[in-house]
Amino acid sequence: MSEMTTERQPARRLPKFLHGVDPAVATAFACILLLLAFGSFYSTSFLSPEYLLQQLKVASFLGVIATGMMLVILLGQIDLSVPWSVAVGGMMACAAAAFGPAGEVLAIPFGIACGMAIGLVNGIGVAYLRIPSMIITLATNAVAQGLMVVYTGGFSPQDSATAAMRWLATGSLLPGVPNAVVIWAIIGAVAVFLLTRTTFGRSVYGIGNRERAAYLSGVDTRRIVMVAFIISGALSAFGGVLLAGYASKAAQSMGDTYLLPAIAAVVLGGTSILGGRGSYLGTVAGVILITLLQSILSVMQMPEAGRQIIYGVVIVAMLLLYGRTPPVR
Amino acid sequence: EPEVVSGPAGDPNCFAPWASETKFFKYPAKEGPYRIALANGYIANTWRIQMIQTAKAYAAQPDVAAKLKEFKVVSTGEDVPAQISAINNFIDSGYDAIVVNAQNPTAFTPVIKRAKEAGVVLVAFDNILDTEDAINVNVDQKGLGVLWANWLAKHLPEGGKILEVRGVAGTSVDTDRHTGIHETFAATGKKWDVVEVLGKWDDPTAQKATADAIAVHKKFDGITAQGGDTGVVQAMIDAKHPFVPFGGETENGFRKFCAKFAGEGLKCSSAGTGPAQVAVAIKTAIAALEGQVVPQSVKLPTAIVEDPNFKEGEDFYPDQSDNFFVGNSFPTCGINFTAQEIMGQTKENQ
Amino acid sequence: MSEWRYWLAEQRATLMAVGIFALMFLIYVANHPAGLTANVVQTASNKGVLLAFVAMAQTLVVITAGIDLSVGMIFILTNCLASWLVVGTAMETTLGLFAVLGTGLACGALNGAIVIFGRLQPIVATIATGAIYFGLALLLRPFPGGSVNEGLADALTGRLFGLIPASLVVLAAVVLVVWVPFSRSLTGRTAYASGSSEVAAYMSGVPIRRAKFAAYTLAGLLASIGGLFLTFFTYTGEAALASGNAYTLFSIAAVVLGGVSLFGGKGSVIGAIFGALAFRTIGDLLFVFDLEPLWQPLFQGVVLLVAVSLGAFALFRVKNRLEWFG
Amino acid sequence: MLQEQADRPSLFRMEGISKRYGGVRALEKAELVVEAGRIHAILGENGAGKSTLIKVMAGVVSPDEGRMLLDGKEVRFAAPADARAAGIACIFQELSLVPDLSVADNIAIADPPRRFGLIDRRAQRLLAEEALARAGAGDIHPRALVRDLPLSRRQMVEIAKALASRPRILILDEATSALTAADVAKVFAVLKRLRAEGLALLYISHRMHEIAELADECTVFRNGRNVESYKAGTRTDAEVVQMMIGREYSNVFPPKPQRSDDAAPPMLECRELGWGGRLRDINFSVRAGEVVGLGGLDGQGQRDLLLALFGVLRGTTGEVLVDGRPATIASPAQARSAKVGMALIPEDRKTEGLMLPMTVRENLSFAVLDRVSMAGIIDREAEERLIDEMVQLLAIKTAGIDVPVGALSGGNQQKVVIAKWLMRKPRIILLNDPTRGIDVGTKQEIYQLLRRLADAGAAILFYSTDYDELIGCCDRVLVLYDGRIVRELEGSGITEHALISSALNVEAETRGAAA
Ligand SMILES: Nc1ncnc2c1ncn2[C@@H]1O[C@H](COP(=O)(O)OP(=O)(O)OP(=O)(O)O)[C@@H](O)[C@H]1O
Ligand SMILES: Nc1ncnc2c1ncn2[C@@H]1O[C@H](COP(=O)(O)OP(=O)(O)OP(=O)(O)O)[C@@H](O)[C@H]1O
Ligand SMILES: O[C@@H]1[C@@H](O)[C@H](O)OC[C@H]1O
Ligand SMILES: [Mg+2]
Ligand SMILES: [Mg+2]
Repeated sequence: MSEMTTERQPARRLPKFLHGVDPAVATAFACILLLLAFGSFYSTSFLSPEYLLQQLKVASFLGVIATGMMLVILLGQIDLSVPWSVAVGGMMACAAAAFGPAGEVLAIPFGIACGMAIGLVNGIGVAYLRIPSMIITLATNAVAQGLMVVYTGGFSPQDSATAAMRWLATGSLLPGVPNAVVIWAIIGAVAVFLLTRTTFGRSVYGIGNRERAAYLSGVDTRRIVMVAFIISGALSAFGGVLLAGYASKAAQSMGDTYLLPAIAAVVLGGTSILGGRGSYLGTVAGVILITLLQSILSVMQMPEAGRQIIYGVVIVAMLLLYGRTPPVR
Repeated sequence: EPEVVSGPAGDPNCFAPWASETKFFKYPAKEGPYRIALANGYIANTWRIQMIQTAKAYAAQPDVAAKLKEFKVVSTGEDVPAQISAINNFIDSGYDAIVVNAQNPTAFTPVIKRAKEAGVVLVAFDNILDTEDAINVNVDQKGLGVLWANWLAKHLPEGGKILEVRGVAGTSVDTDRHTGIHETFAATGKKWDVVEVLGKWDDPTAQKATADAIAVHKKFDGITAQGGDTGVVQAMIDAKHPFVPFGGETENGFRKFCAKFAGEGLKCSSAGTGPAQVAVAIKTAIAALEGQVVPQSVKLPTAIVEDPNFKEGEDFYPDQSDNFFVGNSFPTCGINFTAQEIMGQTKENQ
Repeated sequence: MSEWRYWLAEQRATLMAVGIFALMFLIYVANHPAGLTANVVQTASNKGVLLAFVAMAQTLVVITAGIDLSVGMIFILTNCLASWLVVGTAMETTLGLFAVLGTGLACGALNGAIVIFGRLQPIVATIATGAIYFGLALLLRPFPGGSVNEGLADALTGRLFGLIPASLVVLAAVVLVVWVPFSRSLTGRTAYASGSSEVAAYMSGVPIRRAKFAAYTLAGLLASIGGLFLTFFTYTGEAALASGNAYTLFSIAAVVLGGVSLFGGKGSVIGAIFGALAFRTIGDLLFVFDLEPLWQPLFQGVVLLVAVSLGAFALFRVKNRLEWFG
Repeated sequence: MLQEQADRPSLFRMEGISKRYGGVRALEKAELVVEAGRIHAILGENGAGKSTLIKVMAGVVSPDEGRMLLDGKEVRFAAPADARAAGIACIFQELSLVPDLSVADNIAIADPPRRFGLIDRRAQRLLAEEALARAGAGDIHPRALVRDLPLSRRQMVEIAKALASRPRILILDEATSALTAADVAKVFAVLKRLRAEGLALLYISHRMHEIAELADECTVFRNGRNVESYKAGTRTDAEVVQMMIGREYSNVFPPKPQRSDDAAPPMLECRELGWGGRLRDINFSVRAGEVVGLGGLDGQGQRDLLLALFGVLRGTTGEVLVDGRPATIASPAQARSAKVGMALIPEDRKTEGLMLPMTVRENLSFAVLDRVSMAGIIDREAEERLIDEMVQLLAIKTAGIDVPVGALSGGNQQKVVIAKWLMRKPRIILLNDPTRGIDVGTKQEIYQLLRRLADAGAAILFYSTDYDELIGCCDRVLVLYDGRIVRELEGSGITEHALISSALNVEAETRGAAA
């Protein structure tokens, strides 16, 4: 009595990132086009390749950071330590460069490693000590800030970016395509692969849906959660490295403006804040959406008050369009 | 309960009154040594860190240290009530004077009242207090805007398209500077097309805003920015925007660029005031406690360097951080910290 | 298990918060140069009460397994509004008070409507509405300023009988008038039920939407009471983005310190109040220990980290690993 | 009285009710008539639409078409509260208790007694105590948190909660599936009393003997339709099952093999296993090819024992041997490792077995990912092959392997849980009440599967709350009482009488008293 109806939906057979039919992602991309169309009423420059490339470049910083955030959100957690993980990444990479040629070479890995250390504390707190991520990451953020204040005050660290950092953020290896964009594309591709093709990715979705069941299936859920937080810390720090390369130096406040946009980008991209559901392509859309929105409001010289209100209204409106959770019945 | 007297101040060179109608205070002289507290708010940027370092270094100078029984610093973060409570606590704990970098200019009225009743000298600096009941050590923010606009007008006698990178919306510093710029432009009678973006006194933010503005508006004839100047220049470089006259603040990184690209058209006016103003504030507090006459509002000299006068090792330091603010000495007050010294000082202490 | 043990089990989280606060406050006053004076207590309670109101607001929403990242912005918006309206004659002041509280209610109701009827995830929905509220605050107060009825302000931030901080009395009154009826009503219980298990609550036929809507709306109200107190405390209004964000994040920390589960269904406003007071005392400890100024932020961070990790010790008593997963 | 009934409209009537979920027709023009003072049993295999039907009745699900009549008047329920107000109380298959509220709060949840608009907790407590007593669960403290109660106690609270609303129609959807025989007996007494009081009862169960004992009339559902209604006792079990599954029903349990010699070394052995006060002096062994049952009243440590073996519990004492060698199993990951080869079919499929929103595919392969991947990268073809095999083997009824597993019926979800572990080809299989809420047909498949697995060399430890199952399936049964093994029954010694008496530990006590 094989009742197994084997009508297979062809769309589902595609790898996850090609689920072009996901209505949330499609709508998010539609919103991007809408936004550009709207911007072009103000100035046709919004459609110029320079402007769009510039947006993609700037978006890639947020994109790198949001990748880590997405991973953590897929687990049903959140990482509020992004601001100072970004700053630590940028500052420590620059600081390492002060130590001769070896420092130059190790600058980027060192910055990332520092971010991983923050992620490790978050991960241990969430996975092994079962502290809610919302609070442990808040605390590590405060500790990271404290460390950087002590450090800046005590060591007058070098804070100019190395040539390599600058090249990564502002150079372009492929003509016309900023390296930052290439980097985001690579990180994105790895993320898609990780999420859809590996046991790690499956485990992330599984834990996000029901950690207890994942654990009883023999998955070391605590290690996966910890690793996810480490990755998030690393990517935040790497975002900081790129940002420092972009601005050619690091500063304490450089991560402040990335926390809420990172969360918003992930969720606008259709990832459930409760975990277990979401695709990377959506996050890409979310990141571009947020970056464009901010940029267009800036260029239109919207006063801050109006900018905030429009920002809020647009996010609510877009979520109402496609980000609604299914009804209980 | 200080007595309102007529000027001049005890040390007229250092304690210059803000305006001709500025009142002068004479507090009842107190026996030293004094207990002085610094109530700082926000702390997590280079300017503030440098400021705290300077305050400590100043209080440790032998002649100053001799006058102090205790010097305590507390940073309460961005929360205004926490800073108010800190001042309340200092008052209740019997400090003689409290120096404040106020998180909000208008929120301290009740505390000012309490300080007055308790006979505590209150001196505000950098972010000052909107009051005549406490001493303010003041930078002429509007004057900075005027200065920058004049600089641009000088280089662009026929007017032109200007990019104005503003600071943090809603702060008096940002508004004052902005007003200074626009009043000055208006007074020239020329045609100015000013594009405003928000840089939030932060390099990456200013850089992004500038990059966007350049991408859309293609070309500006002049630029003025408050804070984040290094980022603004960086954005021009990245976008291959030709260098144009620039009125900005005193970050070391900005001045490095100004010196380097002056020949290519980056004609800068770099003006502002450094974190060492905290030392002036402490000095004012001590003078007031000693019973000297001090102005209610002290006008700080502005450190200005303009093209072609950028001198290496004096106006900027190629080997030092981009982030620190160079205009950091007040010779008229005998305060001569170079930022380099401040940053170096504690390094030896470690 | 005997009756009192059940009672103890119900109150454990709250008692923990009271304990943490008491310990910290004891260390604080024992080392304060002025000692335990009425002034010191007044200063501490004025500061603490602000966060306590915002934390209460957060608690109501968290109980329903939601989160309100706009509480800090409602707090700021109502502060700006109060600095326009809560002035003048007794009559004008009273009307102003109602307008401010009404605005808080309206903001909360908007959040509730978006989350419940729009079915958006509370985190992002309230990030977005928070931006809107902040924008409005900035429209009201492009620059810090304004004023407040100083007589009222002084009375409410002063002391009763020269001893008891008036702000604490108001806090207690708000607990009695808002929290007690809410928690003992069907609506309040439904808020707990839907936070604990929305499906079970739905199956049980309790008014989930009404309860959530009430929780968000009352949260707006409580945040606006906080905003009013901020105005009383500072005499002015300011659209400070950083403050708004800080109060939102602090409220979450306070709620957790207060034993309220972020997963919903557990905890009480009383716990959150003590959590808020304890959190505020962390900052006060800076006074009584002679810390290097540049080490102060690190100290606060570490104390917070330790405080939030305290709960983790219970973990070592867990015998069944499935309990890790709640 | 019967005379009158003919003229009076039926208490409740459902006509032409249909409900579709996407392509799945959960209900197709279903009809049902409910009369006061009767117990009406609903039968049907997994996924027949029983739960959907009663969800419609209880206002949880709105039907696509059809109408409902209460006392002859058409009614519409927009929400559970409406149904409740109309006097319909329902005990759902998935419990509807709020874990973080107390028992009393839960019992009174929908309409607590109030004074001045606020909940009167004193009155509520009295109400709860009374309801608990009516449900025969007076031993449950009204202030205890539901979260802290074992499943069987929660089920009793659920019944008390339903009674507290003084319903006219009481629906029980597999309400006894988690209960032990003793509790079932209590519940039955309550239900019979309620019938005598004039309530209409709807009773859904997969346990035929329960239905035989209780029901006045029965309706059989198949594929979303009511295929037949009949007076209880007018059909044989075999006939009923045939109606349900549309095929012949013959000997439920597969024959047990002749016991081979005891010389074969045990595959799993426990020595002096203990855990706090909850497990004590546990000694037993299971050989390859053996199905060993765990019996006893619910909550005597059977679940703890399985969790302890699977590495979930901390601080266990004593020794566990696998293949005669001591094994340290400190996590499910170690338990499932090749060296140990253990699998645990957990108790609660919704929270412990499955990730409901994820697809059947992702659920099936979740426990076996390490085997179908290289260096962490999943080999999709290998995954596919294993999955197809399992779906065939267990005849899982699903619209495809890429639908969310949550959309499957309870029984099919359970099959997915089992299949997910069988994909690892485990050598030691622990089962925690795996047939709860599963229809006879599927049960039978599972019994046969267990025997096949045992014959293929697996060692099976099988906890069940259903004595028939223990008797029919097991080579030996260990009876637990208060965390200890009090009796071991073997072969023909496994009888209902022996199981019950040792579960109550009566013989042990008389023996103890005699000594
Ligand atoms: N929420 C849902 N979404 C999609 N399909 C559903 C949903 N609920 C039930 N179904 C489908 O409707 C059909 C009937 O399910 P229902 O739960 O009513 O069966 P049942 O007779 O109660 O089975 P069981 O004895 O296993 O509990 C099944 O095929 C099931 O997969
Ligand atoms: N959560 C609860 N669940 C069940 N019964 C309760 C609960 N809370 C209180 N009761 C019972 O209700 C009755 C009276 O309620 P009352 O409000 O006086 O409780 P209480 O023990 O004083 O609790 P509290 O201190 O929270 O008010 C008592 O018999 C008490 O045991
Ligand atoms: O005056 C400002 C100071 O308060 C802030 O901390 O850093 C930038 C300065 O312009
Ligand atoms: Mg069912
Ligand atoms: Mg009581």
